[in-house]
Amino acid sequence: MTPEELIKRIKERFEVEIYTSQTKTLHPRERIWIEVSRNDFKELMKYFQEIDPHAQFSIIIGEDRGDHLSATYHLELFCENSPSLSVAVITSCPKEDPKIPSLGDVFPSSVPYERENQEFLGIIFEGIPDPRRLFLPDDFPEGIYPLRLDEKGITPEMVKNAGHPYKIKKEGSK
Amino acid sequence: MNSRIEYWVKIPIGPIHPALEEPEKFIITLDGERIIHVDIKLGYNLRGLEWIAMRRNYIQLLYLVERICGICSFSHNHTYTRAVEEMAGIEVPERAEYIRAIIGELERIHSHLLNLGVVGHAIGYDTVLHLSWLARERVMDILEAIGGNRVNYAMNTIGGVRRDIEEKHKRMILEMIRYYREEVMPKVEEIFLYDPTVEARLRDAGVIPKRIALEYSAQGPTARGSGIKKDVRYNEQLGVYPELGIRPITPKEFTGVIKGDVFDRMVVRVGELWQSMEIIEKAFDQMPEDKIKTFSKDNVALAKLKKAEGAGIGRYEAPRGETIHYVRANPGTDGPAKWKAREPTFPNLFAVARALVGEQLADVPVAIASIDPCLSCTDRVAIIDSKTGKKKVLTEKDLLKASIEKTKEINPNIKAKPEAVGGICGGVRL
Amino acid sequence: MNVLCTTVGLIAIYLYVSFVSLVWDGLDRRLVARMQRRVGPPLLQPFYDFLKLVSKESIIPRDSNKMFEASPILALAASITLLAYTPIGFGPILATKGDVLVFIYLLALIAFIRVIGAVSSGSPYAQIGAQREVIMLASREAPMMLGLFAILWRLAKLDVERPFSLETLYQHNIWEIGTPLTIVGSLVLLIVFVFWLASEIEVGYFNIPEAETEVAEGPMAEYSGRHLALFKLSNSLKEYASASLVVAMFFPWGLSQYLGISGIEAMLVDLVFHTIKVFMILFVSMSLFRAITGRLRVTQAVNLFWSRILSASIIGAILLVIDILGVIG
Amino acid sequence: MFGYWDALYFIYAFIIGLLISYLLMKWAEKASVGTRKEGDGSKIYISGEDQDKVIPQFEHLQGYFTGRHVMWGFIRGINKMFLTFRREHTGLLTDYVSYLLITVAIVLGVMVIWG
Repeated sequence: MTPEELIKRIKERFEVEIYTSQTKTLHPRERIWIEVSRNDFKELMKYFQEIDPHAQFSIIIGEDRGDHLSATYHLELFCENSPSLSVAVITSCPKEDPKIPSLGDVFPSSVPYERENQEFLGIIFEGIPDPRRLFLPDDFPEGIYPLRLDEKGITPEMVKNAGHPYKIKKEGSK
Repeated sequence: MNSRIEYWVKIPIGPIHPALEEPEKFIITLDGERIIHVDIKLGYNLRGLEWIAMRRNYIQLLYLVERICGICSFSHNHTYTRAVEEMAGIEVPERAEYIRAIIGELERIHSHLLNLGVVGHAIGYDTVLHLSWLARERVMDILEAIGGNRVNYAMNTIGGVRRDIEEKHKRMILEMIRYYREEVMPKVEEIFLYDPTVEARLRDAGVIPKRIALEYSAQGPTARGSGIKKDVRYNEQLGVYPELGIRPITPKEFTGVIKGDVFDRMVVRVGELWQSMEIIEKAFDQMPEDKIKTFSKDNVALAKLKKAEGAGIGRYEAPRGETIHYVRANPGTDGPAKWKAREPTFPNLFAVARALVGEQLADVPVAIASIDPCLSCTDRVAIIDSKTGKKKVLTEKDLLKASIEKTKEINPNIKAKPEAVGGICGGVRL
Repeated sequence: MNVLCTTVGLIAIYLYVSFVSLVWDGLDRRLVARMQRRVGPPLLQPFYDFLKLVSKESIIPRDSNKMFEASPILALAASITLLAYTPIGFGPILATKGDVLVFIYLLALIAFIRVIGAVSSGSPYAQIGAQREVIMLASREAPMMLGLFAILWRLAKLDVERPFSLETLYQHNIWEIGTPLTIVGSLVLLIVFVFWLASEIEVGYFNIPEAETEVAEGPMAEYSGRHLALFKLSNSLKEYASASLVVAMFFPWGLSQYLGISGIEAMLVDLVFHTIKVFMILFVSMSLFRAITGRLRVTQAVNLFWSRILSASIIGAILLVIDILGVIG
Repeated sequence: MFGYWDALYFIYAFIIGLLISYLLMKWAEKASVGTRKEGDGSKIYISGEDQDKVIPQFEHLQGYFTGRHVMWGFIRGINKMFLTFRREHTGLLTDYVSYLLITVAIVLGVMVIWG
């Protein structure tokens, strides 16, 4: 399946914004970026699995984009072909209601990434089978999400020795 | 969980355990020695790289990314530069692509030889460990000669590579390939294809069937050992790899069967050693004379990147599997708004944890070693160590103070007064 | 007089064997290092290790009970007693009718004391190690006892004064019977005993209870300092004693009767020659075995013992039985 | 070689062994830095976890070891043999009688051959 066919098939079913990007390498590589609202999101992901039952889920990139939180899901379709299809699905949620449906029942491999984003960005994945913390220690304060850029993130007094390499003060020096 | 679980033995493997090279925790529930359930807890090696990345520019980030991990330092670096190049639409000279391929394959050789030894050690076969690491020294020497370091050779830069491969390097590498072909590989094949101990321990241990591998999206040799023909260099048509005749290696070509066990994963690694050597030789034959980087100076690259917009995804087949880096530009500044990395160990760990259910305790170290875990890659995200209630952040000085106190408590007679050096924290120079 | 003689002899043998077995440990580490293309530690490294361990602080886990501290002493005591029943170039000091039972008993006792110490430590890894040790013990004893008894029984038919004594091994040996059946049977049993020896000292295939990467040294997980030192010494003694048994069974020849000397000198010469033979059998069963094999799973090892080695042992025993009963020919 | 053995000699040798190892231990105790029985160092090794804290999922760590696991590897290792034996234990009287008859026949046969 070519990227064009895939875009056509998705456009038939969903109202989404799709654009492609291309690398300037010897073998140009097309990547499909799909922006979808969180209501259609799960249906779209299920549709991907219909298209290719062996679709490979790779990563969730959670981001704090100022006024809203976004999550980019990267999928690889037809992973045994050359070239395979590389699809990035972007969905977003407002900060006051940070909820995105969980993909635990569609792609079981997404659960660890959801746990990761849940603790780092405070996105709540609805219906996640295993909501425990994965990376952060169990005694990390609740309600602080390290990768948030707003007041819920790390405050400056929590950070030491993680600044610029040349700004470490030596003992005794002012 | 039902109430019966109370009577089963639970064993923590990790964070500090001889089976693991790096800290992480496997919580293993045992019935006798049969594993009933495996749970994973990560994050003992958190360094907050993503957070740090928001405060770095693209060139500084290059070094930070390289220091995610020592073994696959080239892979992370390479993937990151590809993500940035895709984001900004930068073209890479063809010679640079060939040099990247050569260094990448050299790194693959050293990583696979390392893993062969580690698996040998995990089954108590220390001779394999010592001999394969002895063989690995040769490629480490080459990498040191080219990049100046045994690890973290800093070959990549945005839009090309930093150093050219000269004629003397070429001679050394070809000599090394001859040595590996004639002296090392026959022994490696003898051990990993025919040795009775290896066969007894690795066959039918930690089986990841193809269905589970697809479901958990296993990567790299773990997926190929289960029979999935997945190799990012091939799927993605990365760089010049299609010209070099890349194809995914599955154990079928060597043993004729695919079981998805530890043995198959090791067979894939042995096959990839052969393939890497072929690729390097082909790359030397086809390499054109050209410049090696697009931008002569780093600040030129930064000036170009300041104008970049959008996002880029870089993918590369590291020795352990697919590495993905994501970079989103912050137009007008010289640093990215977001950088995020995903390393192959992360999905592989969950796949292997699933596969361990029903196996024996004795299979745990070898199954973990067989995915070649790189946990410092996996735990790259958070920042601080904080205690409940009051926030308390431990700096290097605090840690030093705590350790001095502890030493004093243990032995009050010690007089030495260590001082804070500053800078090094959890493997990353901050 | 007799008691004094025994005491002095026992202490002298203890001192000699602890020196020699620690030297062997150093030699073994160097030999294996050479096989693995390493330089290896100095020859006297086990002595340095022992002294270093003795000088270090010993940590007693607070969950442990009294047996944790007592078991190193008991293990070493059992090993020393074992030396009194070990054939070392000449018959054991306390040789008598049926002392082979005491020998086997003491070997098992040492393993059991290790198990008790491990279980008393309160560490989950030590407990898994202990459980593996028990399993290995239960598996390796059956083929070994069958083989040993078959050989002694065959020798007892040759008109000896104290049947089922380890001293018998020096009066007659299994090769001098010379019939093809005994030779074949003894060769089979020799293989059985090489495997048994490897499992007794837990190397190679049978490094299961102390699997470093799996259960963090198993029974020894919580031991440190002088307690560990005593265990190490006891293990070295046991290693020497079990190898001595194999040597006495299959290679009992001494040098003294060829040199025509007798008395104390003859014993000394035999002891030294015996030590060399012990080193050789340990080289095969320990160093070589360690260098060319890895560890098996515990089920595989049990299966190996019960299906292969036990049947080899049975075959060897049957060959000896057929030879003496003369069913064929 | 040296003497005659009876149970007393065994006990005597064992006492000598005990004495030697006890003296060795005493000497070692004097020569060493000391013994530590309390403090953080005396916690057992649980893969780097702190025994005092509640480790998630290990709330029942104390006293969880039960005897029924001890022979697991043994039973599993000779599973095939075990299954064979169990298959023969059918519980039918005729089967047991036939085993008895076969055994008797073999014994008789042996006796007849050797006269």
